Amino acid sequence: MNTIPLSHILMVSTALFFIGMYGLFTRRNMITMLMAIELMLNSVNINFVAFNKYLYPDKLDGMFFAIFIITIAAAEAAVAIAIIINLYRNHQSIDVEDATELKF
Amino acid sequence: MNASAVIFYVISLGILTAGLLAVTSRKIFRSAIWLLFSLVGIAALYFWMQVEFIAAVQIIVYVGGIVVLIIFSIFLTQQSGKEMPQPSVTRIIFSILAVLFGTFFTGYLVNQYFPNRTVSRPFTVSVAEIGTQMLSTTEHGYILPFEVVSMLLLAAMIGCIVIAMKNTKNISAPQNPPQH
Amino acid sequence: MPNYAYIIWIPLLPLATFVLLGLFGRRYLKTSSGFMGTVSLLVSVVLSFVAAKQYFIVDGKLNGAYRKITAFKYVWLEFSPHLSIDMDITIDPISVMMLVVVSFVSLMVHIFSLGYMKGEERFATYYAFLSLFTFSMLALVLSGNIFQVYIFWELVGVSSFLLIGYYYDRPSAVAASKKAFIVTRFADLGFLIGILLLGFYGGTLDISLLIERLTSLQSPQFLGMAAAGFLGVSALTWALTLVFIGGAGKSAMFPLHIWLPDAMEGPTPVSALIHAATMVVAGVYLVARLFPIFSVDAAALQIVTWTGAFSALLAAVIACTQTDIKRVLAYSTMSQIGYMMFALGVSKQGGENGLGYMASMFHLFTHAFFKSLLFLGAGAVIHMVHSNEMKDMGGLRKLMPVTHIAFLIACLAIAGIPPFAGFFSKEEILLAAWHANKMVYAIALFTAMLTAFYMFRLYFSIFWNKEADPPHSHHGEGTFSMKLPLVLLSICAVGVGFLPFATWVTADGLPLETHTDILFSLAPVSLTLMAIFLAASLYKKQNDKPAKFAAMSGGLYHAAFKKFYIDEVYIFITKKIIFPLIGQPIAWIDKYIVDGCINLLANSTAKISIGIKDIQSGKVQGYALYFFGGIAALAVLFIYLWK
Amino acid sequence: MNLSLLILLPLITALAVLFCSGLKQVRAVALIGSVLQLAASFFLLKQYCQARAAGDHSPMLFEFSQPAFAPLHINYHVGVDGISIAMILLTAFVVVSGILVSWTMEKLSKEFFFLLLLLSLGAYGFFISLDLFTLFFFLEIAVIPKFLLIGIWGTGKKEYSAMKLALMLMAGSALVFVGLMGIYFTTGSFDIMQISQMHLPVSMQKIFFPFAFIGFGIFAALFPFHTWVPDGHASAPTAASMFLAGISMKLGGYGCLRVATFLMPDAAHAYSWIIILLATIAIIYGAFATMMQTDLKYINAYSSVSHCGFVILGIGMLTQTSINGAVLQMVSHGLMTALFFSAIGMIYSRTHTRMVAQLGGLLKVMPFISTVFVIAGLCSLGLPGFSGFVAEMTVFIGSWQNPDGWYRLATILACASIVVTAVYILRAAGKTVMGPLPNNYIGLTDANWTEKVAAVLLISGVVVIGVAPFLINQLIVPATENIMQQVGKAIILK
Amino acid sequence: MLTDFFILLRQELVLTAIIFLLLFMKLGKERTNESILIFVNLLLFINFVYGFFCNTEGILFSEMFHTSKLIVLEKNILNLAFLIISLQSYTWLKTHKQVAEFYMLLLSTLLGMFFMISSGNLLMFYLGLELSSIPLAAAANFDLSKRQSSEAAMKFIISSAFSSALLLLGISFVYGATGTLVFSELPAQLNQSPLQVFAFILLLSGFAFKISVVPFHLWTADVYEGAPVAVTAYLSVVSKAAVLFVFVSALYTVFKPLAETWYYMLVILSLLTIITGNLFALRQNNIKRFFAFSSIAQVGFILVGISGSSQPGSASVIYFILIYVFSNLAAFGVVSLVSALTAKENISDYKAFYTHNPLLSWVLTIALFSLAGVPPAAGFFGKFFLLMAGAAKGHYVFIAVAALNMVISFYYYLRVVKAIFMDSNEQPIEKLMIPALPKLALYICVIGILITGMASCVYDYIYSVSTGF
Repeated sequence: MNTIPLSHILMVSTALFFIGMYGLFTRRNMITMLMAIELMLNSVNINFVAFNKYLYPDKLDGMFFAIFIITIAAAEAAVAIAIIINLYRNHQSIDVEDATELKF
Repeated sequence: MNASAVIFYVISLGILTAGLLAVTSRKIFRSAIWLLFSLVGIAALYFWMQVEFIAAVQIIVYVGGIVVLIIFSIFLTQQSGKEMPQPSVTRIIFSILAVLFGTFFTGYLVNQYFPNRTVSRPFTVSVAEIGTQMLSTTEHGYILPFEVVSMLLLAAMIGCIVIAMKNTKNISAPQNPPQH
Repeated sequence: MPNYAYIIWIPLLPLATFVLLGLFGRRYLKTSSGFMGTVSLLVSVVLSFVAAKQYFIVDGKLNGAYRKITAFKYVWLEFSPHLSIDMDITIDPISVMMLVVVSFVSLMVHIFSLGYMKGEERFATYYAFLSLFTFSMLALVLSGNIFQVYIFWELVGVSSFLLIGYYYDRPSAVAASKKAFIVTRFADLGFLIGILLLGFYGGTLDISLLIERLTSLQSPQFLGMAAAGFLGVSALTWALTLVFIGGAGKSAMFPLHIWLPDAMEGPTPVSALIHAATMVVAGVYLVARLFPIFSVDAAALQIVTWTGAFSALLAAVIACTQTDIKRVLAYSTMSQIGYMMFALGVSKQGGENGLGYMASMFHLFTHAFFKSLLFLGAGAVIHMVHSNEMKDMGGLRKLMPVTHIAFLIACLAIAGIPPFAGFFSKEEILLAAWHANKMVYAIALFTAMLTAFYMFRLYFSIFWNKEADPPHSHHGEGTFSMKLPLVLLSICAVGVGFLPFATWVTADGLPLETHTDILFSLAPVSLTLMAIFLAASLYKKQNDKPAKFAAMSGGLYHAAFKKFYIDEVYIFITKKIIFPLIGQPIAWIDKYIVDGCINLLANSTAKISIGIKDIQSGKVQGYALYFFGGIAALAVLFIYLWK
Repeated sequence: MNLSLLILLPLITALAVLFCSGLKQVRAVALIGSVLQLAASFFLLKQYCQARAAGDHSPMLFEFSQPAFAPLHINYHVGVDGISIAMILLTAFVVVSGILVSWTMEKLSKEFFFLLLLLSLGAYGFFISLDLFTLFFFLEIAVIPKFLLIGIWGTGKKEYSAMKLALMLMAGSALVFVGLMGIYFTTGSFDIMQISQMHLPVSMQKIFFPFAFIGFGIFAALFPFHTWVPDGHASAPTAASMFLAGISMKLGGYGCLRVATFLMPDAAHAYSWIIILLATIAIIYGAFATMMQTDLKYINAYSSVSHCGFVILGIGMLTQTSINGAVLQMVSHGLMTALFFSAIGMIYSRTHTRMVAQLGGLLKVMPFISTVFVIAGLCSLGLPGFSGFVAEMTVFIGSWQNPDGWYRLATILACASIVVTAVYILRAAGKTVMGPLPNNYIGLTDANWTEKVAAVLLISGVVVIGVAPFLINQLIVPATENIMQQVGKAIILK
Repeated sequence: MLTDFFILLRQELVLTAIIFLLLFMKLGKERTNESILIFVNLLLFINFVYGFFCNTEGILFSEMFHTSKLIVLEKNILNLAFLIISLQSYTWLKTHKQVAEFYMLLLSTLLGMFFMISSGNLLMFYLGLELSSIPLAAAANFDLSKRQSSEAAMKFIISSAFSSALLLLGISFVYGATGTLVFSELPAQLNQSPLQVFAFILLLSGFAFKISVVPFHLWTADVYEGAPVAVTAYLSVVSKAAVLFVFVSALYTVFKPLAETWYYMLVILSLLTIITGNLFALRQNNIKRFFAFSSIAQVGFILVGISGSSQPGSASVIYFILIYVFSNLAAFGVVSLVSALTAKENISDYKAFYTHNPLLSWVLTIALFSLAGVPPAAGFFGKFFLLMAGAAKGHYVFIAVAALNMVISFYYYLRVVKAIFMDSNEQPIEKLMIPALPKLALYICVIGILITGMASCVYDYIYSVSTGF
């Protein structure tokens, strides 16, 4: 693994981040949007871990940040899904285009 | 190019392919599965980077928790076999433009800033060390964030219960978050 | 230094009357107001006579010339250290002369009105206004500061406005009062700008000082003013011309005369006072006041001369055709003032050449008496027949003997038949014109003839012509208070011509030798007599000769009858040019362009607001796209473009 | 005298009004308060004259300064000179008569009087402020009551007018704000007297003078930002119209003088041709626009545009006399237009129309009101004996002293407006109070005692200035000399 | 160490204690809503008062937590705002089923804000931010059966997750570029290199999202409209204020090396924000949505003040926020009463509101005037000082545009006033019975509006504790 430069790992995470973003922009199903967000968060995690390992191995800042991100992602997902379920009860749909009563 | 490098590229390819499929597949259940693969791939990447603890957390929380949660909620809200509707063409065009711009722009900046850096020093993390630091109040201690996150989880749990619990018994109450 | 401070009471007494009657008259002094006004004015008259006697006979002279005395001075409004409006009492021959004329005629009118206006609802208001006018006019003639003149100039204007509009519920009276005010106001604009010019270049507003500075050809003020110019005309000429425009407006000179005939809508005594004897001659007085300055500027004097001469002629021609007796008198007033004007115009400062000045003042003096007499007589007639039209009159000589005699005297006086007052003054004017300009003389002579004609046309139409209708007879000729002024004024109309006027009032204060030249008088008197006989033949008996005569003169009669369409020209200018071409476009611009821009600003803001509402589409993915778009834009802008 | 009293009195009165109930109590309290204000103003005048007579020649008297928001160099700094005192007296007169005229305001009387008093508070505060911040504060305080007064108690298209007025005035104060910022950051002070001692760099003046001048100019109906005036005045209830035209427009003129010209004399010189151009247009254009109006209030409103043009003209000409004239014109116009509006209000409350064409012959049934109307009109057309004449003539004479030929032309054009003024005033008066009386107006009553007192109060002001202008001249001249010193410095520097 | 711990963390500890107290109450026997509400408000009052004691400075946990007089003041402002909101929502919560849960959620977000304000490194900042937003999303859904409420919550959580992902990307780049997350160490490492600027922009977008800066604001109106009034008030006042506090200190201390860059960014963003906020607010009919856009415009003005980057600038921002708390909450107090008692939320419903509810009308009017920046309301002072701070940099065109935009804002505020006082309505809102607690809240707000501006000591104190460069 010594031969793989940091930038390559970063490229992967960047690509993953924007793949996630693409998903967020285009999926009309709220749950899949949530999945896209998870991908984005994961890509950031890769960044943190890679930076910590490659550049600043003295402290564990990046590692801990990644751990906390994972935790928070979970909490966020939980609340989001609760909200989506409630929305589903009210709207009978989880298509994001159906939930556009509030506008202009 | 040695084996490690080959493994890295394989894993990366897997992550990206699975991710791409996860956000493009027309069937929601397949999407979820591709997401699962992508997350597992990321765990593999962590293993490859020799940060086993993170990899483990990744598998436990994401694969074991979030994806399961998502799949449950899919069952709750949707017939899994149905194809998902497509967004409008303009939305897709703009999204692609935005994403391509983002990818290349960020990639360019990153490449410019971190040119060909490789590992300079050995980096080993023991689980014990992580645990000690996590609950330490001294220098480099993470007790405060740890407690804050626990409050967050408590609040999230309360929120989920209130929202999801309506007349009927709630099914999707969060089962996963690890309490302290 | 003799003490003339008491003169201040002459204007102040009427002012006090005005304030008293204005505030309380309507409620508390309704019947006694006339008496109060008359008595207080009587005091003023007595004081005026005392002052005149003291000035002319006792101690006015210094080194053989009448001097100018400033009896009172108060800095009323100081614009800057040099320019201030002072409230002055200036005593010099013309002001004392005017003091006597104004107060006396005003008193006559006050007395006459006691009977004439009896029973009017706004009796007290009437006297209040009369007092206001008398005050303003007296203060005007006493002014020693040109801005003070302007102030009282405006005040007499407004008194005139108020009195013309006295019968406020008559639309014609309202219109006439408006017209009088606006036309004179327009002229006053000229006066005002003239004052600004004089004040700026002269460095003072004090008339004596102005005269001193602007008549000495070496003074810096004079040089500065002569050097400055606009459109090739020197500032001095501009200033004097503009001041003259002011005077012309007040004195109803062509082309600003149109208000005067309409002003006859006011009560007849008012016409006698304001529109015959006093206010309308203010223009002449103004020019006379500034005459030393005028005398150094030939161009301005030319304007004065020709305006006066033309107005005299024009008015006389028109007067021959009018049928409303007050209008005839009004045009005759205009004509006579024209006389006074051109007499000033042909005059020079000082010595023998100053004959015109003296003549003008003399005519002003005599005219005041006989013209007010004419108006009061006409008033008495109108009071009797309740009409202004000649056709409703005729044969009144038996019903109103006193009026008849008084009127006849006045007619003779105005026609210039010796030995009546008008003869002497008119004679001097003609003489002055003869010496200065033959053309003017010719016009003057012709006008004199016309004057006699139309005056006797008037006289015969009223008192002879057809027989009086019986219904009029029950009225009687009027109260004692109406007859008394007629008698007194008749005496004046006969007698004042014999006063040694030339020794009192001259341009330079030095007495002037005058002598009646029989040979010179021959032409005008004989022409006048011819005109009287012509009038008698046409109008003494009812016949169809006037109609034939009118038909013979063709278009001229008709044009004169229509007052040469000057009113129509004014109406055209105001109604067809100023209102639709200036007023309405401005109102339109204000509404649709200036205001429109403001509204457009508001409306376009609202439009934009609606136009951009789609950004807030309600779709959360769209929001995310904008979000990322914002980041991208900022990133590109600040990383690459902002350097 | 403690000048803060002038702020406290209206404030206390306004608060007291809130605790009253019923029209009778409210109006009594308001009247007492406003009469006290009038008394205080006269007391101030007396003390001022005494101090001046005693030889106190400092530019501002009764100064009081108290730091507030010290880090931002803001002080509560008050003081008066002759101009301020004239303005304060004007305000006091208009306030008393405004309250008297609204004696029978049944609708929401408490709120009405409260807002009137608040407005007067703003005006007093504005005129005594020597600190730009407090000046601006009071300027804005005076805006909102106007909006509410017009919007709630107004007539016609009141909402539109109220909104337009409020927005345009706010735009004006926004511009003023930018000007103040410029001054503050160039000099580091908000204190007018301090700033006048430092000389602002000419380049800065040239940038910020337009902001300040146009900003205040909007308040003073500067062409082409005058369109709030007609609509606002026409829709406002009588007292509000009086306040608006009588006081509020004066805030603008005073600001133009005290802030823009006094603090930035170089720029005032540099831009005077624009100011004069706009002022001349306003005078002529306002006069002609007035001529075409058919509604009495619009007539007076447009004539206000024209008359306020004289204020701007006087300031723009930058001679001692012209500035004197501008101040005189402010006072005179304030009294006169308030009088005019009160007369219009009295007529309207009886006939329920303001259209000239529908009125006529009112002199017969309401001689007092008609007389007031005619007096106001005569004052407006600049008749000697009333204040309008004194003010206008001073402006003319002063303007003429500016040696520039074009400025002279502007002066002549401005003079010409007196003819147009006569036309529209006499048209209005002729149609309204003269002529035959329509049958439906036969039973109408004349003014009651409150209206009479109000009118007499204003008339007495107008007449006193008109008959004895030397009184007010003595008051104003030392103050304008002070301003001219400042302006004079600028000429030397040029 | 231990005493330090209790003293420095005292506000957070009290909040935590209250949360757990509520949790145990909920787990214990059933209580009536009224008793819970009174009890909670009492606790909150104690919490608020307690904040004023032991005003010390210090650092804990290796700079993860630090506090100073300024920070205590900021927390006190948030406490006050929370107390007022709590008093105001009495009417709405009285009939709600999950009162204790509502308070637990909101209090944990407040706790998150406290940690965020006190944070000394990016991790704590991030955690505080998440703690202050995730429970809030749940709270936004508290009108459980209302479709709009859940839609609002959905939009909020998805938008905020997206924004926090971008924020995290930015943090990761900062970390990668500098190797530290600690605020005090960052300035030395920062420079104008493209990646750092990009990272900063990503971070800025995270802040901007929270305080609704255009173009990151689009969630705001929808969420404000759909959420319960109490949550809307909370979002528009407390959550915004907290992030603004952090934003100011972050810009002034951490990102000082990038000052030139962010100055121009703020100029652009503030103008965009003011103009967009104003233009959208112009045509709103729903009063909550209206306040959303008006608060967006207000934030634009705050950015103008921040851009001044001087001590008066930061003092003005905090001063303005204090005023904004009073003004906006006074308005929301009325809106929440009307909404709870009549379920009417449109501006057109407020037509002729004055006929039956003079008190509420005046409160709303004063609040609107304060928001519009009209004296004597405090908003005038606030806005004046903000713009003044912005003008200190000498870009007067920028200030002029901002000042002229106040005119537009004036229009829409006055539109509401017009509806209240001038428009006619066949069925105006009936006379509303105002319970004691909301009334108290209204009085507090009105007094605050009238006093804060006039009493210059408030500003002087804020100035003395704030910093700038």
